Formats: sequence, C-alpha cells, structure tokens
Amino acid sequence: VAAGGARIRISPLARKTAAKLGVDVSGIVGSGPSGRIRQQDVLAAANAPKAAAPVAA
Amino acid sequence: APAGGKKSVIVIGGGPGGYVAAIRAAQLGAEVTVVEKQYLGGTCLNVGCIPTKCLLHSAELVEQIKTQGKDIGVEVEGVKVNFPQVIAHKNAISKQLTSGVAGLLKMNKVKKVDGTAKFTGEKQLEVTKADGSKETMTADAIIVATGSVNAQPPIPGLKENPNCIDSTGALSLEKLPQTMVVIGGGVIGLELACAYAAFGTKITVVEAMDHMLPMLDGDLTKIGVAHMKKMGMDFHLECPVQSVESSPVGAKVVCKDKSGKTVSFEAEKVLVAIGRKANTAGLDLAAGKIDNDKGRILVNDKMETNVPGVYAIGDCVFGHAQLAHTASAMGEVASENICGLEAQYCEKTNPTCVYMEPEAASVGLTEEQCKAQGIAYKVGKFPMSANGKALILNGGEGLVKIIAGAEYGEILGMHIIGPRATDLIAEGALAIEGEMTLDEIVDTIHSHPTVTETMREAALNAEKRAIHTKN
Amino acid sequence: APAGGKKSVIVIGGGPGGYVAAIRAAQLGAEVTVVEKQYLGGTCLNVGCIPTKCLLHSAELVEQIKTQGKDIGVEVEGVKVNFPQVIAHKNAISKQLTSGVAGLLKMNKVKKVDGTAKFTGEKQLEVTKADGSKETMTADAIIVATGSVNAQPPIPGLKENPNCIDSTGALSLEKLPQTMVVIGGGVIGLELACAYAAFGTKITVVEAMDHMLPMLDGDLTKIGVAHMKKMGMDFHLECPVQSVESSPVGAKVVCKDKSGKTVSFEAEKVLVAIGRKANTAGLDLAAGKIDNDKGRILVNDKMETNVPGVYAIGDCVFGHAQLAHTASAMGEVASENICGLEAQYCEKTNPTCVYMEPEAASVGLTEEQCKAQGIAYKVGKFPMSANGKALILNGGEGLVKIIAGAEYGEILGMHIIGPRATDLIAEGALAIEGEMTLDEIVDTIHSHPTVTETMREAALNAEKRAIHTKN
Ligand SMILES: Cc1cc2nc3c(=O)[nH]c(=O)nc-3n(C[C@H](O)[C@H](O)[C@H](O)COP(=O)(O)OP(=O)(O)OC[C@H]3O[C@@H](n4cnc5c(N)ncnc54)[C@H](O)[C@@H]3O)c2cc1C
Ligand SMILES: Cc1cc2nc3c(=O)[nH]c(=O)nc-3n(C[C@H](O)[C@H](O)[C@H](O)COP(=O)(O)OP(=O)(O)OC[C@H]3O[C@@H](n4cnc5c(N)ncnc54)[C@H](O)[C@@H]3O)c2cc1C
Repeated sequence: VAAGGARIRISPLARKTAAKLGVDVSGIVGSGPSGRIRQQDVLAAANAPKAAAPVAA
Repeated sequence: APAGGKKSVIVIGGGPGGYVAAIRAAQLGAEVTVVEKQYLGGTCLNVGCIPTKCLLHSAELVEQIKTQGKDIGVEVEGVKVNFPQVIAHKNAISKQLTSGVAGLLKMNKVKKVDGTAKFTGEKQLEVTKADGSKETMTADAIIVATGSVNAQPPIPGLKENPNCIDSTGALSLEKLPQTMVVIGGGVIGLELACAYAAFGTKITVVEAMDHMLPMLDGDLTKIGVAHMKKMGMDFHLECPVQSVESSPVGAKVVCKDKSGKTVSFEAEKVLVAIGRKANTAGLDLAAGKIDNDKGRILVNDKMETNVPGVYAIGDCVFGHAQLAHTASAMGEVASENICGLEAQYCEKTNPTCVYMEPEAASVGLTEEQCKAQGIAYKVGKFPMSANGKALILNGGEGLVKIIAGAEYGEILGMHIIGPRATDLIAEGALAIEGEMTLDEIVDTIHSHPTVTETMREAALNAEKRAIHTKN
Repeated sequence: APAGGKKSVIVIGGGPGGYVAAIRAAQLGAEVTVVEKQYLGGTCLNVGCIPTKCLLHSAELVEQIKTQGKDIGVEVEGVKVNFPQVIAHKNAISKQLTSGVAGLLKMNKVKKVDGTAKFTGEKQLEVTKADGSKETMTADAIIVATGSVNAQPPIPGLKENPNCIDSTGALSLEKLPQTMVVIGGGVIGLELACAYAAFGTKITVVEAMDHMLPMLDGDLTKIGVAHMKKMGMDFHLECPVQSVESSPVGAKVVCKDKSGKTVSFEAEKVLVAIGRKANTAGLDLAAGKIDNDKGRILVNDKMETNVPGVYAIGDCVFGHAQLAHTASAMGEVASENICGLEAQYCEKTNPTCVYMEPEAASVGLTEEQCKAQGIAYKVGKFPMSANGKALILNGGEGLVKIIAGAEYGEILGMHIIGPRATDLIAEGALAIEGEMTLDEIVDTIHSHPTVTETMREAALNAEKRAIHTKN
C-alpha cells in the first residue's frame, strides 16, 4: 500500500529486486498490465540519475 | 527437551495434517514424534481422498468405454466390472502411498509411536500403546491432528441396520450392490454415487436441503447434476429422512417429501454421507484445557490453540473446509511457527474439488459470496463446448466462470466444471495468490489444444472480448 | 476505405492465425474480409492439432483398456479398433469446429471470400476465386496468414512411392497399416507414431540426429521415449535416410546407420515428418515487396512486415515456433496494432506441448538454455511416482522440473511430463507472465489429490524443502 493508501501493483520479482537494491517503488510507473511494476521498471529506477529518483521517505 | 537447543515436537495423528507437519518440523531441525493409533496417511490415504479417486478412476474407464468407445472407434465386447479387483487395486494404491509416508518419516528421522494419545493435563499426554502399556509424554510443542470421523445422524433404525454403511464401508464392500440409496448430496456422497452408478448400481440420492454440493457455484452444480441424471441416478431434494426400516432387499429409507407426503426407497445398501465431525472425543480436551466448540478445536491463523505450545490442524479444528490440502497447509504453518519462523494459514488460495463426472473445482469467491459481501464484480464465462480439447475429451460438457473485481479486474474467484477441472484450478489459485488481474491471464499464452484455453477465453469474456464465443 | 472512419482489413488465410486476427479486428470496429482458398480453421482444425488429438484420444482409450483395465477391475473381451470409425469421428470433430469458426466469423460480420490471394504490387492483391474469376483487392491493412505446408525432403524414390505419406495422409488412411516407418522424430512424427502404435501398427522411427523432440528438456524426452519403447516402437537414431525403394510390402526405407552401414526398413506405409515450411510460394512476395528469408516472412514484434500496412502472422513468418496458439496470439497483436492499440508479441509465456503418452509440456527456459545464456539458476524436480493422483492416472510415470533464478527465485522455466501435463503447464506460463517466484507457487495451496501438487513440490524441492521426496 502506497503512502496515499492506493494499492501498488507490483510483481513478486520486482518487489524482491527493489528490496535488494533499496529502491522505493512508490514513485514508479509500472510497464506491466494495468500499470503493474515489473522488474525492468525497478532496474530502470535503480539506474536512473539520483536527481530524478523519487525522494526517499 | 532434546540436546543442542533442538525443539521437541509431538504430533498426534499421522494423516495429511500430521505427517506433513512432522516432516516440516524435522526439516527445520526439530526432534519429532508422531503418535498414530491406526494407520499412517489417516483418512485421506486409507479411507478418503485416494481410495475414492481409485474407484472413480475405474468408474471413468467403464463410462468412457460405454459412452465414448463406439463413437471414437474403440469397440469392446461387453465391459465387466471385476468389483473385488477394483477394491484390490484401491488397496494396492493406498498401501503404496502409506508405505511411502512411512519411508518419508524414516528418512526425516521422525519417530513413530503406535498408540492412542489423550490429554491428562495442560500439555501433558498419556499414550496407550498397541500392547496396552501406557506412557506419559510431553514436548516443547504438541500438534493435535486427530482428524475427523463420519457423523452418524440420529435416524431411528439406522444404527441397527447392517446394510446402512458410511463412506468407509462403501470403500470396502465385497460385492457390488445392485441398488443403493445415498443419504446426503454432499461431495463424499456424490463422488461415491458416481463411482457406483458407473459400475452399474442403481443410485437414489435423498437430500434434505433444496440443492446439492453447497460449496459449489450454482451454475456448476446444475451441469454436474444433469450429468449424473444422464448416468441414471435419481435425486430427491427437500426430502429429509425420517427413519430406516428393515427390508428383504436390504434397507428401506423412509422420507418426507416436499409436499409432506411419506415416501420410501428400498435398496441393498444405504450410504450415509451427511458429514464428518472432529475426532476429538477420546482426546480429553477438557483435561488439556483446550478451548473447543463441540469438540472442534479453536485455533488462530498460526494454528495455536489457547494453550501455549499446543497447536491444532486439519479436520479437528473449527471453522475451515475439511480437506486434505487444508490439513497439510495448516501442518506446515504450525511447524514453522513452532520452529521459529513466522507463518499464517491463509485460505484465499484454497481450492475445493469435486471428482464427479465431469470434474468440478472452485477457488476464491462465488458470485453469491460477492453479492453477500457487497463486492463489485464482473463475470466472464466460457462453455467447454466451444473448446476443441474438451470436445474431444468429454464431448464439451462444462463451463468456466471467472469472477473479477469490477474496478481493477483482480481475480476474485474461478469456478470450473469440465475435463481436468481439478488440475485447471491451480491457475486460478496462483492468480489469486499473485493478486493477478484479467489482463495477466489474457497476456499469458494458453497452448492449443488444451482445456486451459477456456480460462483465457473466460477472462476475455469478462472484458467482453472473447474470441470463441458471443460476448 | 469504408465509411465512418472504419479501417478495412484483408486477412489472407483462415487458420488459427487468420480467423482469430479477423475476429479481433472486427471486435475493434474494422471491416474485415478473410480470403481462404481451402478450408476455415486451416491446418490446425483440418489436418493438424485437432485431428491428431482425436486419433490420440482414441489411442489412449485403447491403451488404457489394454494396460490398466485388468488391474483396475475393468475387464473387456478383446478390444477392436474400428479404424474407419476413428477417422469418421475425427472428421466429425473437425467439422463441428470449422463450422463453429464459420459461425463466429458471421457473428462478427467478417466477410469471407473463397479464393486464392497473391500480391501483384505493394499492398495490392489479386484474388482468384473458386469459379476462376479474378478480383483485385486492397485495404487499409493486409494480414498474411497463409501458414505452412509439409516439407518434402529430396530423398531419391520418395516422391514416386504412393506409400510414402505425410501427416495429412496419415490422418485420412482408409485402413490401418500393419507396419509403418516414421521418418523424423519430431513432435508431429511421434504423436502420430504413438496413435498408430496404440492401434496396433508396428512402428519404426528413423531419425538423422542423435536425439528426438529437440524442443523438450532432455530429462522429459528420456521418459517419453522409454514409454514409446514399452509400447513396442523401435527407434533408430543417427540413421539418416538415403533413399526409398519399392517393396512388395509397400516401401523400403534405406538408411545409413551410426557405423556407416546401410540398413533398411520395410513397411506398408512410410510417414515423412521432417518439418514444415512457410506456405508463401504462390503469394508472390516479390511483387508485394515483402522481405523474407527463403519464403519465411520477416516481421517485428508488432507483426509488421517491411511494407507499411502489411502484417504477417503464424506459421508463415520467420523465427518462431510453428504452433497454433502462437499464430492466434500473433493474430490478436496484428489486429490490435492495426486498430490503433499498442500490442507486442512476446514469446516468454508460450508453451510447447507434446501429446504423446504421457503428455509433455514446457514453457520458458530449459537448463540447457540457462547454461548457454549464462543465467544463474536453481532446479527443483519432483517425480510423478510420488504423487497420488498421477499414480492413479498412469502409474506415476513422469517428472516435473522447475527452473528458477538463483538469486530471487523467479520462475524461468517449467517442464512437465506426466498425466495432464499439457494443461498443467498453464500454471508455469502464468507464473512467468506475472514474474512470480518459487515463494508464490509454494504459498498457493494446491488441491489434493491433483497432479498439480507436483508443481508445488518441485518448487519446494528447488528450495530443498520438498515434503514428499528427498531433497
Ligand atoms: C470418502 C472421503 C473422501 C475424501 N476426499 C477428499 C478429497 O478428494 N480431497 C480432500 O482434500 N479431502 C478429501 N477428504 C477429506 C480428507 O480425507 C480429510 O480432510 C483429511 O484426511 C484430514 O486430514 P487430517 O490429518 O486432519 O485427519 P485424518 O486424515 O483424519 O487423520 C487423523 C489421524 O489421526 C489418528 N488419530 C486420531 N485420534 C488419535 C489419537 N487420539 N491418538 C493417536 N492417533 C489418533 C487417526 O487414526 C488418523 O490416522 C475425503 C474424506 C473422505 C471421508
Ligand atoms: C499434424 C500436425 C499436428 C499439429 N499439432 C499441433 C498442436 O498440437 N498444437 C499446436 O499448437 N500446433 C500444432 N500444429 C501446428 C499448427 O497446425 C499450426 O501452427 C497452425 O495451424 C498455424 O496456423 P496459421 O493460421 O499460421 O496457418 P494454417 O493453419 O496453415 O492456415 C493457413 C490457411 O491459409 C490458407 N491459405 C494459404 N495460402 C493462401 C492463399 N494464397 N490465399 C488464400 N488462402 C491461403 C490455407 O488454406 C490455410 O487454411 C500441428 C501441425 C500439424 C501438421
């Protein structure tokens, strides 16, 4: 559940990857069906320049 | 307590709840003892799931030869059911699986005590062994997995009549009865009815309620019952049994029908299948101070009872479906919690299967439940008759029904009747576990020709875009 | 172009690629015409997937009666295969499904033209109709879905011998041959070999390579081939065919064996099953300026060819498995792109099934592929012999194998041989689609007794914690 209470749709692999890499998934727009976050989205966020990354809570 | 910081665990009962719990605890390093009074594998392997499916497998072959054979070019001169051999084969399979369980326990270094356990105090057990000797036992944790036994309704004349049998009796008859009345239209009664009907027994089902198979979606039940009628079975609903009288044939079941009229049905055997009750009568739960509801043990989702260190799982607990995989899942949860992991039993992916012809299976919410709970949903349906593989396998009898959330399309329930339904349901269960939506089922390629294509089509239909049917 | 901003679409070929594309485009509002020169349903419904599975269904019943019947108490006096009826039943099922497709096209207001299309220019078609008349046609988008045809190897003496047949011939024989040599150990050859072997034909398979069923994991193939040998089939690997000679029996297949020695096999019929080639020879791709590799049309993942507005799907394209569900999936993708949606064809959830006895199915990566691609993986295995339902269904022949990522445990591949494998594989495909890990499969309750329990056990085994086998 995201900060606003909205559901985050994320694949199990993406969730595990985000946990390992310390990526905050709440700002990621998923590329999967119905906006589901996939591993590739987490990896892209992890590799994005720091300034563009969402501010950590 | 054992040396080296090992936890000691006693499991009472070696059914699919108990033996799985024991193996899991042993895997996690515990020193485990299983106390079993009768047979490893419990109800499931000896007089339940597996034996019924053996009979049904024989029955299916008979049916297939009779109903499909000629049409598909496979001709035989007369089919004969060698009933003692049906039973012998069932016994062989049971034996193979129960010895398998014995081997697994040994491999995992689980100790087995042949005996009957009962509580003598809080977390205190007394075990009466096969030779009559008694031993007091305790451990860091105790798992109660004593299962269930057939319930016997208080119908006058039933108990005294040797031709009134329960499911266990129906699994070890010596000869095929010509006629059978089945009291109760639940899953156990109907599965056995299907088997015997295929073998040639004339079946009459009497049921007090106005519908059968209450755990299934109504659309599924309708198709299943239609098939059973085609097999020659008679059904009498809203027809509660009043008494059983003796009869030269075997037994006479006297009922009151919908209009209040007394009707009766005579048969060689009467199968009583009105449900099962927790098998805790001999356990002395009171001495163990274990909270229960009429013998059904109360547990939380960690499978803990009110007594610290005492767990209960499977058919003997209160408030869950009495199914083998439920018992096993609870067993893993109990052992993990005992051994220091965090685990909760969660029912949302738990399927229910009915092994009639055609098979039926269900997971998650039904339409009826969505309505009752006020959940906004959409439905997708697809008939087996529009699926090539189902057409080949059983002439296309059946239906898939998917229930999904109205807004996000998340899979809430899946309901299938048709060939291989009991295996197809795994896709629905996994979808629920993964909080998947219709989109993901649609985006998954389902191979051709398989019955699983119906699942994707049903998902498409929920979005009004099925290819092989009208939307 | 049609009025009201509707897109016009011409689909060449009414197989599972073409008719599905047509329905999807119509759903999305296009005005669609299908040009089909022979029969709706294409290879799949008329001389491919469905007909073979009909024969195999008859074959399975024969096998089950012969190998299981007595043991499970179902006795018959002699099984007779009424071969013309096997074929008649197959024709009836085909007809039912192809008329179903005709009905679906009508319902979706898809226009059907009986004729043969070819390109006369870029996005320009000429259609020769049944009555010999010709019509020039074009549309906003054209989808080429002309499928494939059996390849005929240039083996001396083969073409001239009327007893050398292809898969289409093997699906419409008038009488059951006593002996058959099958050239090619791929899926089509072996499925038909299994059917005929069950009917009583003595089968000899000759294969040039050192292994069969190259698309399957090696562990699966081993089990399948062992079963086929038990059925009485003979296999000769690394045994390329040199020529076919005439023989009083029917035909004589002359090969060179591993040691270089000439060996020969005589049989009433010789089934040539060495593969299929894109059916584009008569299309004049050059006139349409469509890029191709020896007739196989080159496409991107939107199913676009190099010519704007011209798409190609299914067996006639380059670089994908030639499977019906592949063709259908590509068809939906093409139509969605044409009609303004964004869609890509993605192969990762695409299963391959082999309908031999026992069934085999595979999705995702094999161990061999993980190694080749340098992917760190772990494997979980579980034998069907330790599964109660499989034991009942087929004596427990088979295996499940799960391949998962070493770090996160995401499902990379699933490989199954055993009862109902072609339907079980849907769980694997959905797991891959949803980027699920071993944990999700483990956390999903798999009902008992079902063959799907093997999938969970295999996942547990990958984590060294299976319950019903050694880890
Ligand atoms: C005919 C029939 C068909 C069924 N078919 C299915 C099916 O298809 N699928 C499905 O999921 N479920 C099915 N079930 C239900 C399934 O068998 C049970 O849900 C399952 O066996 C419960 O497992 P358990 O371990 O809780 O209890 P049980 O299997 O009942 O095992 C309990 C064990 O405890 C032992 N025991 C009891 N008291 C003591 C004591 N005091 N001391 C020592 N040992 C003791 C018993 O001897 C027994 O071995 C069927 C049941 C029946 C009767
Ligand atoms: C024996 C056998 C068994 C098989 N079993 C399976 C199986 O179990 N599972 C599976 O997934 N796949 C199976 N396949 C493969 C499957 O049949 C094909 O992958 C599938 O049919 C491809 O679909 P398609 O629409 O691309 O082409 P096709 O089905 O080949 O359809 C092409 C259509 O185009 C028409 N056509 C061709 N040229 C023209 C033209 N110029 N003008 C007008 N019309 C034209 C043809 O008449 C035909 O109807 C099997 C194939 C064979 C031969």
